[in-house]
Amino acid sequence: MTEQTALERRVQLWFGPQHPGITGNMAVQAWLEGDTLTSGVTHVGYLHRGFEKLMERRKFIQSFPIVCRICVPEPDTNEWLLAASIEELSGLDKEVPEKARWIRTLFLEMSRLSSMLMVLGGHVGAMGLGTAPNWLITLRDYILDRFEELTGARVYHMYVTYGGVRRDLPEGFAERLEANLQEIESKLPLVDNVIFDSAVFRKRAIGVGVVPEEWVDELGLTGPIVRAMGIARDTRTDYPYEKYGELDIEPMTTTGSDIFARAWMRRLEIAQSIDLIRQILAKMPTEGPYSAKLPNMLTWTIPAGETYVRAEASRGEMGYYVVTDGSDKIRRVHVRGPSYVHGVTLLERLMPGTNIADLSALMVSLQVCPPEIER
Amino acid sequence: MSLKYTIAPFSAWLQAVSKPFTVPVTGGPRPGAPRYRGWHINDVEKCIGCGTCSAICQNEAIDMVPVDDPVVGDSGLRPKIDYGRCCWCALCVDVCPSGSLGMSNEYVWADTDADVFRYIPGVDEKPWDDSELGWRREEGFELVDHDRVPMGMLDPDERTQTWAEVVIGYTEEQARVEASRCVDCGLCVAACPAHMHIPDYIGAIRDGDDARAVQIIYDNNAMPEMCGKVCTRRCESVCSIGVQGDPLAIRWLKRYATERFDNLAEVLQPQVERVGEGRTVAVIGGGPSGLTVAYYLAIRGFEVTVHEALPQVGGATFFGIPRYRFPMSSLEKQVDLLKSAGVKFVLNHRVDGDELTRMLAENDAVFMGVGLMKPMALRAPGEDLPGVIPALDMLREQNLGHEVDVGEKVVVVGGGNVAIDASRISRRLGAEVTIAYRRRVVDMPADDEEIEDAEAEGVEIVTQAIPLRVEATEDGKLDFVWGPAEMVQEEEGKRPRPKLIEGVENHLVVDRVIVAIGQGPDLDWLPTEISEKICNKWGYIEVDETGMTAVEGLYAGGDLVNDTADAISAIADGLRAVNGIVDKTRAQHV
Amino acid sequence: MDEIIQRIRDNFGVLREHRQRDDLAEVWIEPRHVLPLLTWLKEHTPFVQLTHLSAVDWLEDGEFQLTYLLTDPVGRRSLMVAVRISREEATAESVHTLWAHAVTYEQEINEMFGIHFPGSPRQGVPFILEGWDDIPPMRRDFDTVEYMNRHHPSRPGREHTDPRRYIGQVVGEKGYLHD
Amino acid sequence: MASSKFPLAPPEHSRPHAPMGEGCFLGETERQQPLALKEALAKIKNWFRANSLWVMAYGTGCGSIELRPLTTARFDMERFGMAMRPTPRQSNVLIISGYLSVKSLKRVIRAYEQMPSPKWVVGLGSCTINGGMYWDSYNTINRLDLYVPVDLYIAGCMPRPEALLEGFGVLMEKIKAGEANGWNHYLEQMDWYKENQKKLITDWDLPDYNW
Repeated sequence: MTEQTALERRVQLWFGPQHPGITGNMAVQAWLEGDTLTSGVTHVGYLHRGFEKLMERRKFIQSFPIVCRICVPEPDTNEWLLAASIEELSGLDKEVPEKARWIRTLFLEMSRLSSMLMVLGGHVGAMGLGTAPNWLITLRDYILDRFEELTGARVYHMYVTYGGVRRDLPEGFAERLEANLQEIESKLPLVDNVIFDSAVFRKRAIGVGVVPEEWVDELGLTGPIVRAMGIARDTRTDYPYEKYGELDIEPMTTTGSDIFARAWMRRLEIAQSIDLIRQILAKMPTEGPYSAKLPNMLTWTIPAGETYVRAEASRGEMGYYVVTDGSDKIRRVHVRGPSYVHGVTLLERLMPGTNIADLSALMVSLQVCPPEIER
Repeated sequence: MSLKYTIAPFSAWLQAVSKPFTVPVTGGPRPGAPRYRGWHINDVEKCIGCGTCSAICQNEAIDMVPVDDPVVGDSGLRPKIDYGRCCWCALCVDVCPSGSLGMSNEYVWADTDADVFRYIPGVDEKPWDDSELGWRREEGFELVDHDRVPMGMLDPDERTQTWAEVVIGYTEEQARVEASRCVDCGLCVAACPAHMHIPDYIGAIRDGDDARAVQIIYDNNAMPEMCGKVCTRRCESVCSIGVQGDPLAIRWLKRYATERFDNLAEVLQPQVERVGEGRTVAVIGGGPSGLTVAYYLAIRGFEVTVHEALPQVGGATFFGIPRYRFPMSSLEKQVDLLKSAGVKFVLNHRVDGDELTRMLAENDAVFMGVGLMKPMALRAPGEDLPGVIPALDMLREQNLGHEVDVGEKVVVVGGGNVAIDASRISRRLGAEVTIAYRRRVVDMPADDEEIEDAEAEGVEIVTQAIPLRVEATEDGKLDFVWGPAEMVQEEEGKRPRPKLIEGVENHLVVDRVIVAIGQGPDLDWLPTEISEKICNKWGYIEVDETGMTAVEGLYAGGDLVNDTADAISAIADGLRAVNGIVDKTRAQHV
Repeated sequence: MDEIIQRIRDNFGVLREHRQRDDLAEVWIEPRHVLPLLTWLKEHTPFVQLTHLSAVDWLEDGEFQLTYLLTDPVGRRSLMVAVRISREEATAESVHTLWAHAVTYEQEINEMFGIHFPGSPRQGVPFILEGWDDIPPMRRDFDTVEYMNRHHPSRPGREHTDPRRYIGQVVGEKGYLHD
Repeated sequence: MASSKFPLAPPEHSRPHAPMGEGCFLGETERQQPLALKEALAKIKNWFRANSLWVMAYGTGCGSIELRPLTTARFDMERFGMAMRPTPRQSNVLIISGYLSVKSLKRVIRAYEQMPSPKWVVGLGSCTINGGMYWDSYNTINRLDLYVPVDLYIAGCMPRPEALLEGFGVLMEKIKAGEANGWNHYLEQMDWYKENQKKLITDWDLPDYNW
């Protein structure tokens, strides 16, 4: 046998789009030497629906049901961002009632919680451990039950609109939500046992997928990835929106910047989220309108302008760049999802040297959400 | 790696003895939350077929399909939902102006055939039709604007001191805001006797194109400035926004647009074929119907002459409407437009029977719109006493600029707009005014706003009052005697009738009793050979669908012909005659 | 913020500026200043992160606008640097040497708007679309409904009656100022 | 309606094919078996098939987020003999979870053809029926049944887990009755499907059938 060159030894492997380990419908084209990746390219577009184009031909109110579809596990940040940016450009933000702001904060935090429950399970699911994900998906389902009760739908809530929210909290909502939170809290130690105290997870997560600190500014990284490096950066505290400024909240941080650190980060944030939801429920006013008086939504036009509004999704900073031109439609909207950087540039940078078996876990820990990359 | 990390995950086994939480499948799927957004339901009785649900749907999932004959206030269309498009956002429910559309909390529907996922909620029977729960419209969250931009008015105290217009009119900004409330459903078009293109001109006002709005308005109404001030606005009574909120101020918007321009001839620029070149038309009566005929025929090349008995054209809108509602300047602007179109006027000239016969021979067509000129009598003893006057006479005298003396105390009998006008004029003349009406305030044919305005100006309204007699008192005053009535529901579905309570008499001593209980036709001047052909047994004139009477070439319209007796119906009659005359002329060309 | 904008004004020239919020400003500059300005902002000011880069099609002006959103993560404020380029040429300088992830943004804009960034890797490499054979879809003159009708037929059997027109038809709505 | 670009659907298209019950179009030859035995065997086969639906884990769109809870103890699809399988080779149910971009469609066709018969396609949500909320998008198909045979549609946006379970119940009934034969239809009308597929996928670089 003749000696093979390094290039000849490389195997090209498509990971996805149809693969149980891939996060959503996307693909990674990887080149391997043995079972180690030498390089890789992210391929997206399998979920491209052209939201930004579709919103250019929809009236403002018609744009609002569509945006939540941009991220399936956590649709609500999108709803809020669209509402907030249009409110800012139209001047409606001054009229959003106090109670609506509290409900929105609650809504956003519930959404973060449900998303983090799902992704925490994903961390171990990607390593082939099925118990914790099944528990956590069920726990998330309890939050979805509350969403269903509050908004009328389980996944796509379409609840936050311009000027407030669409409905008031139902009777007894806070008590039922509290019961769910207690259920989640009671299960979390069990979850810890099978995730953070699992030899399999520790071995495969500690020291794997380390993101160097220099990349933060170079790549514009945000969210849990940055906080897992020990840098306290959180849109909710840095740019307090809605009622986050009135809550007792400190950005959570962990150190190590590896998969374990990011998983632990999420575990801490689940606890933080539960605490925040309790704070919100305690501080929320019970009386008052939940929506501002809206103009006729079929003919509503707003002045020309440009803005960028950001919020903290469970994956990092999500932002909407909105341009209006004085008509009844959005001129241009650009959805800046955290996965755009995390799932393409950062992932591609992390791939060389990674074991093929860890790739799935790495993607989960970066919380790559393909629909927000391609939209 | 310590032993702990090897053992800890096995704690999961403890769950084997915990209580299961699996959702059972027996007994059907879990019910959706009380406000779950499931399949649509629709209360078809409540639905007015305005199509706003279809307009707001970003997925074009809602088709409007005809299920019933259209009637005024209901297009007869109903939404049909395509679940191959629906995304359950419930914007259709939240926007629904009638509040009929809702969503059930049912969510299961699986089928092998892709074409079945469409139905008309409320019409096509579905298992979830009677669902109590689900997403419904809720007060406090409106996607359309329910609140009308308030109209500026003179202060009531100030009003009684002046003959100036009470209504101030919208500013440009107010008009744009008000116009933006329209949802473009078109129900108003059906309700308007003249079928004005209401959503179109409102849209033009909203877009800031007032000139286009005026062109659209004049497209089928030659006296819109009058309508913009005093129309009975049946359009507003069917406005879809009005089901749950204030109807659009269609009349005020028309007023706004028409008041923007002084030289109408310059703005309008009609583009019509001059089919009537060389033909002559005589119009008897310069009221709304006659002027409508005159204008639209004149721009088509007809030579039109309007014959008017009074020194000023306008008909009832001239002599019957007080100046504080419809100022002279507005009427003159209208007349100027007609003059610029080439219409000739013969004023102070009452046409008699012989002249009508001659006109029919000399002209290609004659249009008769002489209105109802004979006031109904009080039909109570004392109706002939000198101080008992018909309201129309008083209004005419007032509008002709003659001195009118109503004394210090007046009772006005009737509940229509004329009664309100007479009482408000009497207030301005310094009298104390009481309105006596047979039924309740809700039954009054007069415009609600007018009633409110009258009350604000200090008019007292006595309802369920049946006049018994009028007696002259010794000091030259009149004793108006009336009896109270109770409302009796005689037949289901009909409006209750007032029934006199015997034995009670109330006295009201006044200077004048003004009778405003309606008018009838006054056609005694017609030659018998014509009148027996064209009049029905009540003395009104009958016409065919072209507006023509049984006499060839004699057209008629206005209060004489229709049973609603308002200006916009008269204009509609005029348009019908225009159609008839133009079509006939065209046919003769061929 | 004011101080930085003043310095941009002095050193690079500002065509237009707008203060949207306390923590968000926007400056419009000339295309030739983009790379120097962004380099300066990244190297010498706290605006070190490129949060996003996106394009706006001003079809009626015949121009594209590129908006670079720079963030100062410590000072918690953002600066939008906008530049209008000709729609005809549709070429702009690449900033991928400053921020690695700009490559993806430039790749996407290249694909969706047809703006070329010479020197940027992956220009012309499909990112989202596959086998695209029309004008770039995010351009304003691309009509998505027309494209949909050509390529993605809808299920037949639907018929919509517009109430406004239907009512007009039923009652015989007519105009008299024109024939 | 621009459907003229597409050939008219075969008459039975998108409806359950005439009951076959026995074998596969390309596979088994006529055997010399008495008719009664043949029918009885078909029934038994269909019963087994209906009770072991293995679903391919391919989240083609947003609806797949409601598939995940099905595998948890709360909704527990395994009590119906259903399980998620990672590869097309092991599965016989393909769930198209909502909208399908043209890029995904290509992979879906490939995956579908790789699945062993008998196999069934379930379309989730409005998007598979008539385009759903992305009806005007340049990148998503409006009608799934033009490209792969769909045996069952479950309406919703997205259908929730309970609706999915109910839907699978319907699918099982259809399979037991021998009425879910989309896979056979696909083979019979291969030319028609391929024509539609190739019309849409301009850079067609697949083999004409992926065995």
